[in-house]
Amino acid sequence: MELSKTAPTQQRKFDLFDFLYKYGTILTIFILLAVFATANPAFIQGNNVINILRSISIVTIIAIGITISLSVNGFDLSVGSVASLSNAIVISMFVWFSQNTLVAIISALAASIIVGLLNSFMIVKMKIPDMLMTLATMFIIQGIALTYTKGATISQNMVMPDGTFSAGVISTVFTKIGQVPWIIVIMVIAVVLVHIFLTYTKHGRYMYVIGGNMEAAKLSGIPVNKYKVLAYVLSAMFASIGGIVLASRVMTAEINAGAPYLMDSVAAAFIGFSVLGAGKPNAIGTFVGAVLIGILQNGLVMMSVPYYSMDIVKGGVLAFALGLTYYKQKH
Amino acid sequence: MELSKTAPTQQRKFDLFDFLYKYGTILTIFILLAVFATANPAFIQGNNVINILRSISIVTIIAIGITISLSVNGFDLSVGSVASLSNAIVISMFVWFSQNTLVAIISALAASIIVGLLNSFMIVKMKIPDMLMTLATMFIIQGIALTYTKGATISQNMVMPDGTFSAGVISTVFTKIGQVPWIIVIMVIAVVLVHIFLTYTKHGRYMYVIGGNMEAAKLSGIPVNKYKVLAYVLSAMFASIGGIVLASRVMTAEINAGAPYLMDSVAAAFIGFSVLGAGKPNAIGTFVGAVLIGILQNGLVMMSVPYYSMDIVKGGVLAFALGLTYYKQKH
Amino acid sequence: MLTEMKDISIEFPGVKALDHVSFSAATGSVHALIGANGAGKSTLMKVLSGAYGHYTGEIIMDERKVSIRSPKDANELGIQIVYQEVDTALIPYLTVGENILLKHDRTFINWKELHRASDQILKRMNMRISSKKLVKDLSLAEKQMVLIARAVSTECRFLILDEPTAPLSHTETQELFRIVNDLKAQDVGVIFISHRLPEIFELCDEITIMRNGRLVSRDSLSKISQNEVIERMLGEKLEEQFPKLNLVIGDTLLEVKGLTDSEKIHDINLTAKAGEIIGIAGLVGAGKTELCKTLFSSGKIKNGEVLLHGKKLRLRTPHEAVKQGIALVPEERRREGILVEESVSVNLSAASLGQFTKALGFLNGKAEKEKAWKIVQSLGIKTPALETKTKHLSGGNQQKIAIGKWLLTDAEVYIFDEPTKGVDVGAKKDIYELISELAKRGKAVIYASSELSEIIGITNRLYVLYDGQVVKELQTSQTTEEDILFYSTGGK
Amino acid sequence: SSSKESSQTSKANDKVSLDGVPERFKKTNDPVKIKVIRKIGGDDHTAQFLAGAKAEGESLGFKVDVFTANGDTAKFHDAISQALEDDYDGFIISHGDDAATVNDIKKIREQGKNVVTFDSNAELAKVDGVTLTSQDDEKLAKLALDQLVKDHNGKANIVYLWVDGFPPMVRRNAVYKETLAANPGIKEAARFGVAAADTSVQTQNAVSAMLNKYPKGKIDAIFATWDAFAIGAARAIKEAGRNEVRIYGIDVSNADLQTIQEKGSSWQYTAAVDPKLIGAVDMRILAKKIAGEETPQTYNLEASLISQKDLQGTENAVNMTSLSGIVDGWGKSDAFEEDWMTTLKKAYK
Ligand SMILES: Nc1ncnc2c1ncn2[C@@H]1O[C@H](COP(=O)(O)OP(=O)(O)OP(=O)(O)O)[C@@H](O)[C@H]1O
Ligand SMILES: Nc1ncnc2c1ncn2[C@@H]1O[C@H](COP(=O)(O)OP(=O)(O)OP(=O)(O)O)[C@@H](O)[C@H]1O
Ligand SMILES: [Mg+2]
Ligand SMILES: [Mg+2]
Repeated sequence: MELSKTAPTQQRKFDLFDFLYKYGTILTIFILLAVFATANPAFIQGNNVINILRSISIVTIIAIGITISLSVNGFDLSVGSVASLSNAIVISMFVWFSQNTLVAIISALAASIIVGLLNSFMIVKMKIPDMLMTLATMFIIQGIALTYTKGATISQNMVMPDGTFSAGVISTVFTKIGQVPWIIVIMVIAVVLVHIFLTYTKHGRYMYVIGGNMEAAKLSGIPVNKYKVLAYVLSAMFASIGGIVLASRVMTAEINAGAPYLMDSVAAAFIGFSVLGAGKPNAIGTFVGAVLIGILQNGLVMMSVPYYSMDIVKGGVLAFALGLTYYKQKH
Repeated sequence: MELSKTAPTQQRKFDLFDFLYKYGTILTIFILLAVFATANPAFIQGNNVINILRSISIVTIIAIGITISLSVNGFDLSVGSVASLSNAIVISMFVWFSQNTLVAIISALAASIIVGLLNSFMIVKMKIPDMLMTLATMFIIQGIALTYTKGATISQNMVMPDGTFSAGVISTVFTKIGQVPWIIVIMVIAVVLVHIFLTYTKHGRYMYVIGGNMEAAKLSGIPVNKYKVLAYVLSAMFASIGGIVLASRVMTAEINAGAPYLMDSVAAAFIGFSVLGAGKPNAIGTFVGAVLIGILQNGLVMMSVPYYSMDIVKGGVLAFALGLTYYKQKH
Repeated sequence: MLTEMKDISIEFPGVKALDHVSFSAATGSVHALIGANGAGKSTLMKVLSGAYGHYTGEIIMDERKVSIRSPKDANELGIQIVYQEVDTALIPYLTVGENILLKHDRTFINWKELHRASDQILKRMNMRISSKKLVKDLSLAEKQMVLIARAVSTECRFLILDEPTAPLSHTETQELFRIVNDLKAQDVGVIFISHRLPEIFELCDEITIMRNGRLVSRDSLSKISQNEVIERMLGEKLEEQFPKLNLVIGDTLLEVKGLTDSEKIHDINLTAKAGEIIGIAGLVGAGKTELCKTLFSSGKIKNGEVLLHGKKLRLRTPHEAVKQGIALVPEERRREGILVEESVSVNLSAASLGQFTKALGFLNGKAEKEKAWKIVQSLGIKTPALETKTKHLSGGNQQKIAIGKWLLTDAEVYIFDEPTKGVDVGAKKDIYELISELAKRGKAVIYASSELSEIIGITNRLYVLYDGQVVKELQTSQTTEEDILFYSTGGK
Repeated sequence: SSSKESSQTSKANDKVSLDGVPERFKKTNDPVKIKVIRKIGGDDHTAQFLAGAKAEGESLGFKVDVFTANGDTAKFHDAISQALEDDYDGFIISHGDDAATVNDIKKIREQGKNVVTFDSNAELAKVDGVTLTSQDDEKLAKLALDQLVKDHNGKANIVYLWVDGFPPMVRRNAVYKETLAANPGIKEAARFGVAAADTSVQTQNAVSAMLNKYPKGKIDAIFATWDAFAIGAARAIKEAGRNEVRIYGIDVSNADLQTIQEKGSSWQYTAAVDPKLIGAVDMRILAKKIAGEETPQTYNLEASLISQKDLQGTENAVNMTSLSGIVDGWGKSDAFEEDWMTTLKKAYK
């Protein structure tokens, strides 16, 4: 019998909604560029482009970490507080303990690894749902960062509890990190590395498998727990790098300095889902998401939109991009 | 087949982990009560109990709204900004427009219904993932609230932009809402009503069914979209009630006054999942979650824990309760 | 080489799923494992493949005691499994290629190579799916084939196939048998679970029968007859499978005119009378499911109309369809039919909650439980309690729940899309009887199935679908399986 | 014409002669453009400060753009970098207390643009041509604390509401420590303080708990270093009916005035500088800089003590504007008000 006619494969004709799903965000970016550049040609000049890239660097780095945790279908709410903690540790290493750059950076990263391990231990071994656990960790780390600095801002030459002045200085090598071009270079490296990691390595694939169907991953013999630990540790480490870059940029450690990055980073990572039709968390998409937010922010300031109305436009453009992307899309 | 006439109920022998899953949070509350009361007997005196209940009222009301959105497997991030907006509208109705209590409250609720409809329209019709959409709405509403108040605090007798003074006064009836006993009564009513709604009515059941498997719910003939709209509208309305109670309690409209309630409310609703072994969002659990947070906050102040370490304890206790609840629990 | 499982026992809350079961299978042969729904077949195989670690008893391979407590252990011993619930084993947002070659590659992925390799595997299986397609866009049959492709792509000594043919049509089933025979020739041991007895006799060498979590017997298939198998697995004789047809046909209830949707089906015309069971036959991908869903209005109607009692129906959402008296038992039960996290009674009442509602929308829990229990009994759903979550039930029992919930509603037209998939012979009979009971009560039934024997056995009249179009209407009593097959493959 | 916030520079009135006005301000077709960037936000002080600066600038015919980074330091620096690309004539930078602000402001100066800062990093004194303004935090703290000591005859158990991490708070704390050292009879019973978006409500809840811990007679007064603390404490005391506890605060807003004036309110005194005035004076200093006139390197705005008695003495509800009728010198300062500014204001009326 010649019965082997299975379903005919679907014809691919141009599909507007499919196109929008893939390119909706990028289209929005171009629309914004056009609008802002018309209003003020300085907007797309080199200097301002660098401004925009610099302004999204920290958000992007932290969002890249969130992307990794999202890839295993996790969600790390503690990134903001980890960034605060790292910021505090780095600056205190210089200012309080007169350490060198390497020690300062390693201390901050080490702390973040501990946080990542704590998170993943509780999530993997104690089976606590990730959002809940990282919410708890967020409070804990925020508290630790605050306690560590005694709720004060750390800066060079500050008054110590015993009344003396701190003697340490922030090394000039370290200050470079937060300046152009390095701040941009670090961001680009983070995006590219994580893109390669998630797309072209076994480990990245396993993470997506775990994120897509943990049961299936487990039943296929993928060491699910190991990868979850890895994801949370990496997520914390990127948050820490974000905090270190922030420290270098502002040269002080203010309380809860990392907290505002949570929302923007989450937004960037979420917007990234749909970029190029990936349909899953991905590094390039996250970067595009951050660019969208950065352009908006910069453009609105440039257009002198009142500060209190900025959020309306920001949310409106976000909704527009989302609408473009998801309208008519089946799930 | 040897099937009996009546439905057998499952055999239950005592299982420690099962017990902890159900009562872990409540156990934590009792441990905390014991610790705080030992440290300072005033902790469990009537006055302080009222203090605690008063302090959790707004969080609970907003968290109840989140619980409803969670029940259809949605997630409403815009509740904080809706509370801010309602706060601003209510106070401005009195102060700027000399309206009466009824008009003020209805205006605030009406605005929240519009937000809920907007959210659900975009989620249901445009198919935008809920977290993303409500993130966008969060920014938009925050911006609208800020623009509405021009970034200033609204209070009686304030200076208007044209240099005159506002003449309206906040009615004394309205001020009652934020005072004991009413503030507590409103919270209890909200909890009880939503508990009954979710547990004992068809509509609540449908919401849980939709939350469990939307596709199957749709194919069972449940009007999925209608219930999703309802869920987001209710969620916004409870946020609005929270904002109104806040307005009455503080008698001014500070900018972004509602924003901080998001995190605590989410935490309360999440903790509530496990209370009494529900395993899903539920009103009583949310209330218990809020009580846990409230007791902690109050007890720590009473124990004179430095404010900057409070978050550590708060997060630690949260982690402890979660650990008790989920440890050894299979999913 | 021999794999032996000795005295395996396992318990879940409220059920002793396996009770001292012994089982053995050899390489180079195909071993059938059979038993009624909930007998413990899947559980036993999950033990062998390492999915459950908390069993008692021992497993011996090659005369050496081995420890299988995790999927990794089983993989290392060369044991592969294709699970019954396909959705639990696939990653929807990854491509077919990634899903097939899930576990074997070096640290860096060569995408070209990956898709080339998986395309090759698919080609060897005569499958025409692109390796780059996302799994979430596949039909159930295609998903099943992807899983089989994944299993055969690995070097294995034992391959467990847990009801692989349930979603497959005749063609694909034959393809699968070819693959199984190839594997057998390569000295792989295949363990094959199915509720379709004829295929077991066609394919297998040996058979193990289970009942209620216990071993019943182990035989060579040449020494046992179909009837004996059924008797042993059910513990009783099975009479005639198909019930008597209802011959009291009433007026036309449902009329479909020129129905066309945006994707698959064109210009469908059909009618169904009260008391009549209408068959929809066709190959996989012919559009049976699309047609059923479009009638239930969860597809998008582009053209044409559907009339009930001569009145045009407004079909935009399933909610409207249900309100107007149409019920659908969907094909993909886990995704569409049941609420895995909810209890048996919540599932059973989900489509008819209005009946159990008092003033102000309050639920009447007692009435709900009573009705649900009645369904559990009449369908013989094997569950420890009404409160048990459906995800803990065996596959066949889940299917019964997907059907059972519609029996509580008062629809006029019932649409069944492959309702007996994964259901044991005994329960199949129950389902056929239920369906014929519906017909006797004057309902119109539409029955879509790719199993021709079912269509022949239960319907009064049938339509053959080919590539989304009705190519032939036949009176069941005047046709044969060969005829249907002829039209299904495009014969004119 | 972008939006309403970027000011529509009103046309200069031709009838007013611009004689004596510095050259830069005579170019009425090319108005002076000022950017005001403030790091902290979300409070009334910010709103009033920005409004004050904007109103003063516009009255001089400037185009004033304002921005607040809402506490996000990196965003604050982004805004400064971005503004440098634009053709602003001068900047008012508020609350740039981190080290990186020094670099930013050096860059602004390198471009030859003028800067006035408010409550910012003290290191800025080393940058040439910058004027550092601040509220006189020492004076503010001293006014409130001296009154507290005086009212209680040097003997009181007090609650201290303070949060670390902000330069003004650090300065206020220093005065507090000195006061405690100088008055051994003043004892701190408890302290609390968070800086969040809901500071006042959190303080309210915390003070409620404290009032329970310390029953009547155990505490006499509360020293609140920020009005968000004071207003929260005042509400808590009202709720608990414990108005024997007296509040001494710093800073004022319209809502604060209302609370202080309320009958039986426990908020006795608050020391404050008019935030609107700070914005206005900063703008004037900047205008002088653009005019090329001499400006001081630092300037402290005068603080006043507002007492409940004075407020309750009037019939009408008092607000930030009408406060001038009650507290001498409130909201008014002719500091740096030059004749040519008066001319400009007339011209742009
Ligand atoms: N995880 C679990 N939790 C609780 N009970 C379970 C679980 N898995 C299986 N069971 C129970 O064990 C029994 C055997 O189930 P199993 O899935 O092995 O049946 P089966 O023979 O494969 O049936 P079918 O032909 O329907 O697939 C059933 O009663 C089922 O309810
Ligand atoms: N979820 C889906 N997404 C995309 N295409 C689908 C989906 N489900 C089915 N299809 C495609 O639609 C076509 C018709 O499938 P349909 O399921 O209606 O056929 P069927 O006759 O019911 O076959 P089956 O025997 O598999 O149920 C097939 O080509 C199939 O590949
Ligand atoms: Mg099975
Ligand atoms: Mg089908």
